[in-house]
Amino acid sequence: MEDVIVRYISRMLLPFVQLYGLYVILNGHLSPGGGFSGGAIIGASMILYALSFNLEEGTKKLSHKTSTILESSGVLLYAGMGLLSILLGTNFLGNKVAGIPIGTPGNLFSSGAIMIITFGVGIKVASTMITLFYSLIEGEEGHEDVHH
Amino acid sequence: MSIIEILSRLHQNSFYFFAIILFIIGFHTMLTHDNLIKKIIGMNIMDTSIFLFFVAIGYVRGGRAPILEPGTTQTYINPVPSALILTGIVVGVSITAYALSLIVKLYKHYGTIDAEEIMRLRGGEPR
Amino acid sequence: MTEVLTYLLLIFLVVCAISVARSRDLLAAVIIFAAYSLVMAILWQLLAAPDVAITEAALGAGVTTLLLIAAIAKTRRQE
Amino acid sequence: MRKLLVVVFLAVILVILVVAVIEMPTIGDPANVTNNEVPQRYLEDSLHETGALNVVASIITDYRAFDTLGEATVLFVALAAAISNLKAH
Repeated sequence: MEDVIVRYISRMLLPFVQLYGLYVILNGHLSPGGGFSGGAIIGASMILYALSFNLEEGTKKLSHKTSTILESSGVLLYAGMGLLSILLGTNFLGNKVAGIPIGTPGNLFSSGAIMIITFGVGIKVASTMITLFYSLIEGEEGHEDVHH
Repeated sequence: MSIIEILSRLHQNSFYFFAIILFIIGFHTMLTHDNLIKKIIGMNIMDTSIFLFFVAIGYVRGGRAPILEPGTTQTYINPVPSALILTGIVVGVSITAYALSLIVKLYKHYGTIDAEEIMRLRGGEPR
Repeated sequence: MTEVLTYLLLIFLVVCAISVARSRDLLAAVIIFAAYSLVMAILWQLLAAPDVAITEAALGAGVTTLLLIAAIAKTRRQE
Repeated sequence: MRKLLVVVFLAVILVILVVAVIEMPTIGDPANVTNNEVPQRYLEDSLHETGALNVVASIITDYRAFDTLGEATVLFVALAAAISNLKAH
């Protein structure tokens, strides 16, 4: 899309949308929101950037390879918190029973494993949405020169 | 049961009733349209109507959203359907994404996204 | 008062769902579906489920619409 | 013919579901069977068992965290299937 107004507004809006998404993820245990919605907001902001410019500019900000690595690391962070509880001597994904400090309810750094798990889910959902959109848009154009 | 009684029951359960109407509309879209993207949108309408039904089950009259305020006693709504529906929304989005990738692949292969047209190109009997 | 608003929103949902089925332009159908998702998010906020509402507003109205538009851009726009 | 069949089929489903809705308990009644001891326990004990103010967050990432792990796996599998479908020759 070759429209200078859309480009300028989307570049100006991008950090605010991402900041709001990060706020929704990090306050998931205190207010409505959580990993899924915050991750979708961050992913939608990157998709907006890639739509208003073009795919090359979008992949310059966050390359395909980085988003695949981020996606796997989100799930690994989640499963790693579960395995940590097993190492501490309780069930898979135990929180308070495993001895993880839960802090004062109402503070930002409270509720132990919930915050870390929400952060992992947020990373995972954001990179999943970005990767899905990139691969749906680009298709197999990169391979066509080789085979045809 | 008289007609007045039935209408008043439907008024009390208005969310359930409209969820059923939306379910039927989505099902009709999915069954009668040949365009595959229309079928996907109809499936999404069916999804959201069932979510509306579930969230309406969890509502308690005069209840507040389940964000606790320590030290006060208040009525909260039922948090279990909300937690289940969060899972359902994400699964619906992933199903939509996979179906769209299949549609893009079908368009590359056959040059159309019409189900009847694809059936005809494959040499099958048109309905 | 809230009851009237609820009925207006529910009837708007039904109108949106029917016009999605009737429209011949796929892009118009997708945009109407985004409006449908946002009104559904407002209804869930009225039913005191803000977690579900914010997730639907981000995933249902945002990401699903963008994925559908990407698929229409790769295929054709008219039915 | 086919469209008529579809309309009859959907009308039968509509009548069955509307009869079910008429017989269902009223929305928002605190005496409903869904408001049993399960949400009661979550609302009362989740604050000092998990330390999270948002009860929905404490359900999906603590009490039923294994469910959410499976959901993340569903998302991962959907992405893997879509990419392998789109990049295939």
